[in-house]
Amino acid sequence: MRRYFGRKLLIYGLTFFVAVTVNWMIPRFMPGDPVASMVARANVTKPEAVEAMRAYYNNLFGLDQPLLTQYANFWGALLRGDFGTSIWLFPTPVSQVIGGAVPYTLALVVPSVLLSWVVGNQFGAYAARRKLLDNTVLPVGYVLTAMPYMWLAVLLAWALGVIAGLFPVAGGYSFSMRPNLSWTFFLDLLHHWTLPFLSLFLVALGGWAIGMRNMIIYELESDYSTYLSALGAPARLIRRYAFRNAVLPQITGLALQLGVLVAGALVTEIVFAYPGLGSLILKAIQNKDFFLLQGAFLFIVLGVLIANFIIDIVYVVVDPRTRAGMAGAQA
Amino acid sequence: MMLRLDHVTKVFRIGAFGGRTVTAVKDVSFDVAPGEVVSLIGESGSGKSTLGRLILGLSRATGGTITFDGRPARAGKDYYRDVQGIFQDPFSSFNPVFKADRVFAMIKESYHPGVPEGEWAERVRTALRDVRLNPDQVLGKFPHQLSGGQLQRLLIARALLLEIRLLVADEITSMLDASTRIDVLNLLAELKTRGLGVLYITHDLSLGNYLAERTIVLREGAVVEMGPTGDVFGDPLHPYTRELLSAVPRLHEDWADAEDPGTCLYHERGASGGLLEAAPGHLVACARSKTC
Amino acid sequence: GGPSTPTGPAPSQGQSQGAPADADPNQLPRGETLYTTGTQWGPPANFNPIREWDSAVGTKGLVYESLFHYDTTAAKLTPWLAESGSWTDDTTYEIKLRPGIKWSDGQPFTAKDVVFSFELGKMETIPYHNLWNWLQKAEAVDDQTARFTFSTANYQEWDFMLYTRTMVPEHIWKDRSEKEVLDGINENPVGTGAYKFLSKDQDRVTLQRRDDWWGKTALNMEPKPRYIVDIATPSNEVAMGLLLQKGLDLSNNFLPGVANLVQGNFGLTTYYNEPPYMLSANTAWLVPNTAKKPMDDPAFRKALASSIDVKKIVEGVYGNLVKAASPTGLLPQWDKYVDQDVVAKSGFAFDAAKAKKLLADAGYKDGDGDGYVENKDGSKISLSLIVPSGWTDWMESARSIAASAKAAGIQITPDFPDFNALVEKRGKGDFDLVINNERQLSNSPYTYYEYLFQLPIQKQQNTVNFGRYENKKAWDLVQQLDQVKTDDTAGMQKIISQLQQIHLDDLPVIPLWYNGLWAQSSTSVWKNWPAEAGSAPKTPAVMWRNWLELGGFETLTQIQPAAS
Amino acid sequence: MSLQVSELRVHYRTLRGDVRALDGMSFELGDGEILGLVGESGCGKSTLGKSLIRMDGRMRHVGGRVVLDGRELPIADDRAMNDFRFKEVSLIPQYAMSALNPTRKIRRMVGELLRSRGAALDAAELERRMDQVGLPREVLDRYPIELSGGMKQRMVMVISTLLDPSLLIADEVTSALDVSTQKAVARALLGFRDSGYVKSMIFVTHDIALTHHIADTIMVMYAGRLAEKAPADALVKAPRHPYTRLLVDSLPEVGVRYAERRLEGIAGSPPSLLDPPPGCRFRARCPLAGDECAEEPPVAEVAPGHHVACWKA
Amino acid sequence: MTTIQEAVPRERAAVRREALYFAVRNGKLMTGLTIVLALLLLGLIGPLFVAAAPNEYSVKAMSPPTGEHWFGTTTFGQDIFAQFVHGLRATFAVGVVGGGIAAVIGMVVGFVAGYVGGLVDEVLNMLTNIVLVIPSLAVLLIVNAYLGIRSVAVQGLFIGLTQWPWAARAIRAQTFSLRTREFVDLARMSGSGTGRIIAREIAPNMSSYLFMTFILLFGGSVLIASSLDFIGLGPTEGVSLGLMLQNANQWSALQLGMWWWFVPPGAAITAIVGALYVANVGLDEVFNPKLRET
Ligand SMILES: Nc1ncnc2c1ncn2[C@@H]1O[C@H](COP(=O)(O)OP(=O)(O)OP(=O)(O)O)[C@@H](O)[C@H]1O
Ligand SMILES: Nc1ncnc2c1ncn2[C@@H]1O[C@H](COP(=O)(O)OP(=O)(O)OP(=O)(O)O)[C@@H](O)[C@H]1O
Ligand SMILES: [Mg+2]
Ligand SMILES: [Mg+2]
Ligand code: NI
Repeated sequence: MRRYFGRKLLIYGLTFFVAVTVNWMIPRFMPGDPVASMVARANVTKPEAVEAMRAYYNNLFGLDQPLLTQYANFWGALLRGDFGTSIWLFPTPVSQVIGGAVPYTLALVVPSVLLSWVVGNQFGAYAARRKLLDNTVLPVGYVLTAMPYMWLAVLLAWALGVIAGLFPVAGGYSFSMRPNLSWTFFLDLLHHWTLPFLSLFLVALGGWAIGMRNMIIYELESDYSTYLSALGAPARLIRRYAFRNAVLPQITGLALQLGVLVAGALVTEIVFAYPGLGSLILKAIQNKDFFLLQGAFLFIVLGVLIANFIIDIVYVVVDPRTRAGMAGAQA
Repeated sequence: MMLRLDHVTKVFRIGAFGGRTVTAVKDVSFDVAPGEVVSLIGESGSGKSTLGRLILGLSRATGGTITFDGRPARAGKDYYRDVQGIFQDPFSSFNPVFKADRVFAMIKESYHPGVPEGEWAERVRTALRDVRLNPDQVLGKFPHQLSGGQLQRLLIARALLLEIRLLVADEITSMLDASTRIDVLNLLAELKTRGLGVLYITHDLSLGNYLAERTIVLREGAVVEMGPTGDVFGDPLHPYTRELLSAVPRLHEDWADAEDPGTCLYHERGASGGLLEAAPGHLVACARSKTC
Repeated sequence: GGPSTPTGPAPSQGQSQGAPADADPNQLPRGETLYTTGTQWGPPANFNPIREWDSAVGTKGLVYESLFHYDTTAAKLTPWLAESGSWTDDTTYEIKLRPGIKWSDGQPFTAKDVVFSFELGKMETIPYHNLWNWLQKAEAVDDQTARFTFSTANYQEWDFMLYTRTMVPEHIWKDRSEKEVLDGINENPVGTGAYKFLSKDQDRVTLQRRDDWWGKTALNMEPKPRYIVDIATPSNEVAMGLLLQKGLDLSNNFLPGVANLVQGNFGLTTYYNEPPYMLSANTAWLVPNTAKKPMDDPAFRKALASSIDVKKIVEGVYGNLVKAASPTGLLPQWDKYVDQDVVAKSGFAFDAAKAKKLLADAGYKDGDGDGYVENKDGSKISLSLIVPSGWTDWMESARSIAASAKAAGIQITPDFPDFNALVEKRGKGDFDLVINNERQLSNSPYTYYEYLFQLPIQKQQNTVNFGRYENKKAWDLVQQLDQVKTDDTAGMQKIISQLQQIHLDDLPVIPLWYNGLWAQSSTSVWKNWPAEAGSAPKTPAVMWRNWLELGGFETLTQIQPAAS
Repeated sequence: MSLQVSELRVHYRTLRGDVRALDGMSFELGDGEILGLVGESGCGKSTLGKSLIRMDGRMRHVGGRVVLDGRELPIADDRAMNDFRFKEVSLIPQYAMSALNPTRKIRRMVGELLRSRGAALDAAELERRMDQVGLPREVLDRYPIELSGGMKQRMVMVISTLLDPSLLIADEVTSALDVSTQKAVARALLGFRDSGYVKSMIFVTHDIALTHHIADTIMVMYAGRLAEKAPADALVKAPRHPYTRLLVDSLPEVGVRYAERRLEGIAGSPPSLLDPPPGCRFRARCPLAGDECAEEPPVAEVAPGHHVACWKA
Repeated sequence: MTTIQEAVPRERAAVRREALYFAVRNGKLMTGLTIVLALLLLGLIGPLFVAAAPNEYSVKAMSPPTGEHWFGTTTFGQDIFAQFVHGLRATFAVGVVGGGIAAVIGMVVGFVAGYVGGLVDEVLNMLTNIVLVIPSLAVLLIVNAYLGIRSVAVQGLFIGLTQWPWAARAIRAQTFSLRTREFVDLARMSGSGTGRIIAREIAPNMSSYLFMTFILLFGGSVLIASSLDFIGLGPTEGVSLGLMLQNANQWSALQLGMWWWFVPPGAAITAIVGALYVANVGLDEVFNPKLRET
């Protein structure tokens, strides 16, 4: 057990290391100069002032030091939770910019991931039960997963937002609100959250449903199911077992899909102007705010890694097979 | 001696980064002469297949040496010209997506690239007839279209095409019907008369007994008893051998329970760790090797 | 929910004023709130008025104020914090402040604050640092009087300074380091303005009216919205969606196709109710790199200018939301400075045939029959026109330019590097053609000509004269223009006329169209938006940075709740 | 008579037509009797076993009846069969290694299974039976994956017989085990019969020697039909059907050596069940075959309890 | 294992024929394939028949679908049908390039790790895991942002470079189980080297599996590409369905009631990817006898 987690931690550690290194490398080895764009945006005319500013920013971002020192500093800063300073939102520290956006993204991603997982699995298990459902409901699942996130999002925003006027199309809460602890505010948050959530939820739902359906079909064909039905166990029990056993691989699937779902969330946020990381990243890209981009990237990586680790733990807790596998494991 | 194993040990590393080890074969030494059938007997997991694979060069020994004609046995074209193996499951020995006779084409490609097609085809047919197969019935078919016995014999024919001198037969009859099984056994026995050495791996004692000059009993990777087949079966010295023998269902006898080994028979005679020659050529290990 | 940092004093202060609808301080009353968007694209970054280019909406103009405003219609400075200002001699300017103005923390606003604010420019990295190249001394004569002594009196530029520089409180700023002044967030801004920040969040800032604002009595003005919420929409289409949902009152975004909505019954108004719908805000220029062949040849540049079918861009790309630029490129607001004679004589217009002829006359011929002309020495001409990737309207425009140039025989390939790369290339002069519109409407065409002709050419041209056009005479004229008194219209006209002649003869940059002062307003909650027709205000309706002094603030004082 | 099977025909539907895996099987099984079922691979042994308890999707009941303890088994009716499963007929499947839900501890699984069949779990009884097959009690609190093959095999055995079924079908339960475990499992089966946990048993295998040890009667099948059925000793010592004879002759025994006595196999292979030839199905391989074998031989009782389907018997 | 034997037909090439038999009768496979092929065909031959260049302005801007402009025109008067057929091409290209590259890397890594095992496997496995947990869109965002992708091919390349891990994982697992099959040892004893065994013994055995992997990677690439296009990190030249979506969105097509601009590209992406997924399930049923019945 300890070995298993040790190994996992090693992999996650390495992943993080690689991610950070790549992240550090890209802006330094790619064409384009972040400082140049920064200077260009300040309306400075006189060449001396330009040079002064350039030197100032170079120093600020540590770009005037030897590469290795920069790399070491980068890690040092990172460990202090310092992601640098945003260029676009200068002089706000990147960590603060991201910190403001993260709650929104989490509020969007976590429920949609978990709910779509739960509902999708139920849905898939249900579809696997009956031929009729399988052939009618499941195609809907396929269509849903195949939809580009933003396409569905825009359609929803247009249909339910602009045309039907049921939901707001932008913002994290009403622009007339100030955050406070009240039902009105909470409902308002929910109201704004609904559409982005729905578009994420629907697309992910289809994927889980399909996955579950296939898993369940395999499980229902498996030996223990056959044995149980030979002993006359009711279909209810067999399905319950099949469902439980099919859900387990879906947990791993959850870990694998996390990155994709986060990506979907980013795109969806952009469509709904939801003030999360997605909107931030889009702007960071458009404004060449590499520090913000890096910070957001690291944050996402870290988030996904942590989520993965949690899933790993959950998985070990719920599936006895992994525990045995850990002891005996073939390479 | 054609094949010689000297204190062969195989340790598998398992688990993450090889954290734990399993000793599958422990200090095994024996040899196989041309024209001799040696049977290797033991319960599941006793290391029989591992030994077979070591001899075939499909995995590397952790300790000890395996030599063939005095040269170290190492996987490679030359080695496989002399030594071939056949495995337990004839169905998985053939790639299901290709026709079964591709196994012949593969050896032609590697070992007889110069032979003209016509001549090669003739050689194949001869080899098939040698293993008592009708070439027309088996050539050009997919593995699933052939019976287990047919497939098993195709593999033997394949080995014959190489004019091999040692065959490692790993449980080659366990998937076969009683009647087909005996056909294959008979074929092996015939080949032996042509000077082929055979290492016959099985857990079915009656089969080993039917075929082999010498028998080696393995347990947990180590040799427990070995000697001429008649001696080992007729006068099993080691309690484990006796237990095995007693567990074999026999048509005309009832199961008898093996008696408790009681005290160690050979400990005082110095068999601790090694093997003791109880009778000429009949070696036996200490009965409680772990505690002795 | 998202974090929110209320800034400024507690909201209870508003309550004490006895204003209505205070039942729920967390819910802004719709009828008293103005929702705007189009300036801020992300979370508010700072409240630092020195950072005029990225501070939160309203930092400058609503919270911090300048000495004067500039009235674009009347083309004159309007006294604001200053009661008056005048040149006491050729190199001395004296400002009288209005009495009784207080900072929002209750401290009086005095001439010492004015002097302090200008002296901040002595720091090297402050954007108006170069003011001190010709300003010698700033001093507070008394509490209400500030005196400026110049080594060279650049009247035009000084007027510009007067309405663009914000006044900051010395008592709060005096201990700030250079880094803090330039890069500080200025978390709790203390200004003289009519609004204070109430809260901020990822996608918005909320401003609340100060009911003790000095202007109420001194100017007899009061901005109507009690609250202003500026929404950071990440993209234009979101703004359009909000506008259609009537959740937004004023959108300062470029909303393609908005003409349809104005015509249709959506409750949207724009300044004009027919093309171009918007006032003009700046000129989009095609900048040829005059350091490169064949763009170094004025004849070629003129042929290029004639080859571009701007009308097609105006109609096709912008759906008539913009106006084609005059050959001088001067904004319509500066019409009086255009010397029509010069334009008539030397102006250009789209004429493919003429472009061909000009090319032929200048010796550019299509020798190899590929449909494109070659250089005089026979080498191929293949120009790339760069615009930033993602700027869709410009990308479309660039394609259109390439197409019409092709008809005249000039080979242009549109290229869309990312903005950063483009800035770098543009600065280094590593380009053939680029589109640019960085100069806004101002008090004087001087700022335009400075942009066109500034010398000397540096290794990096970061903000002006990207085409690296060298004409000493022109630059001398620009400097002369700077030193003409701003009320001397004739004097200005005389110099500008000469500059126009040079511009049209040489065409160092080719004006294309006037970008709109994008302002789409919804009449569902607020009415009396600026419009050309009737008695409606004529001020610009924008929240853009630096535009509140140009009439944006005045607009706020003139709109009316639709309910009344 | 606890089980009577008459003229049972069960086919597999396939693309090329029906595979006649059971083509008119008739036999009887007495109370307390263990019937060893042997025969070449593919002759229909498993099909018979499955027919008696649960047919899979491709199987089709074409004809014949099955009567257990005087009641007819509705073998074609999956729902109606449910009343009999586990309680009257039970099964130890060939795949016992994977027959247990891998994610449930065994105690819990057994409890849930029993409850779903309306029975309560008698823990004492369960433990008693486990003792009988030599399974330690803590096995109940383990996951299946933590058991060895033989343990799983025995655990399934205990589970399958918990409701004391009248008929137990054990399909190749020992094939995958090594000799010592094989012996233990086979003995446990005998013990179950002797303790009365099951009344009668069909023990499917292809190992005649093993069958001989535990079965009272041995039935030999050939190509979907009964070839011979006789008391175990009689069948081994005095087989009447030529196929049985050849089969028994081809068994190597400890002590039989090639050098001394060469055993012979049976030439040829069984006919395809897709379209089996008329008449005796062993005809093509039979050394004794004559003209009359073109007719299908009836099952004749040549001695008490000894049934043979051969003209030459 | 042996039981199936008898039932399986005894003719030559029966496996393939049987697969084909089930394939043509599998509604899912056929529907999926028909949709994909129809769109592919449209993308392939459409551009030959559409006179208008995709980005050319025509006279009639913002026109709803008419006989002249089947899918209507954009704000600038570009013919949407012309964009659509060209866009299909680009989208298929991204799918093929991205899916292809990912499949190739996935196969190489999966095969080598699964076959060679040991330390090589450990290292490759770790690499796979690392790439797997790094959210690929985030990487693509960063890389694209810095690179400024110019072409469909480069876009496909980068998508391919980040998409492979799960394929590698799946293939590794499959290889792992195939490696222990005895025909692999037999091939070794016939003198085949590692590369040859992988290429000629293992890969053919999982051809259907590899094909299905490719299908899934293809679909994934198309979706990722459309997301990138939408964010504005797509190819800067030419048209793709994702770019059409981005443009339609940026120019507020839906708000202005121009559904004909926004709907077709998204619907086509959904159709392509969805049809591929459906076909994939169909394929699964064809190749996996267990799933065929009931
Ligand atoms: N590749 C491997 N990795 C790790 N352990 C292995 C490997 N191969 C075999 N072993 C272990 O080595 C021991 C001997 O296995 P081997 O297959 O040689 O037994 P066997 O005698 O052939 O058994 P059987 O009769 O079941 O075939 C077993 O404990 C097995 O788990
Ligand atoms: N699902 C199936 N579909 C089609 N034919 C089948 C199926 N299962 C079995 N058969 C065929 O039915 C016949 C009888 O099969 P069965 O499994 O009963 O044989 P068996 O005697 O149990 O063989 P074995 O000893 O190999 O288990 C065989 O010819 C087999 O090919
Ligand atoms: Mg083995
Ligand atoms: Mg069977
Ligand atoms: Ni001893």
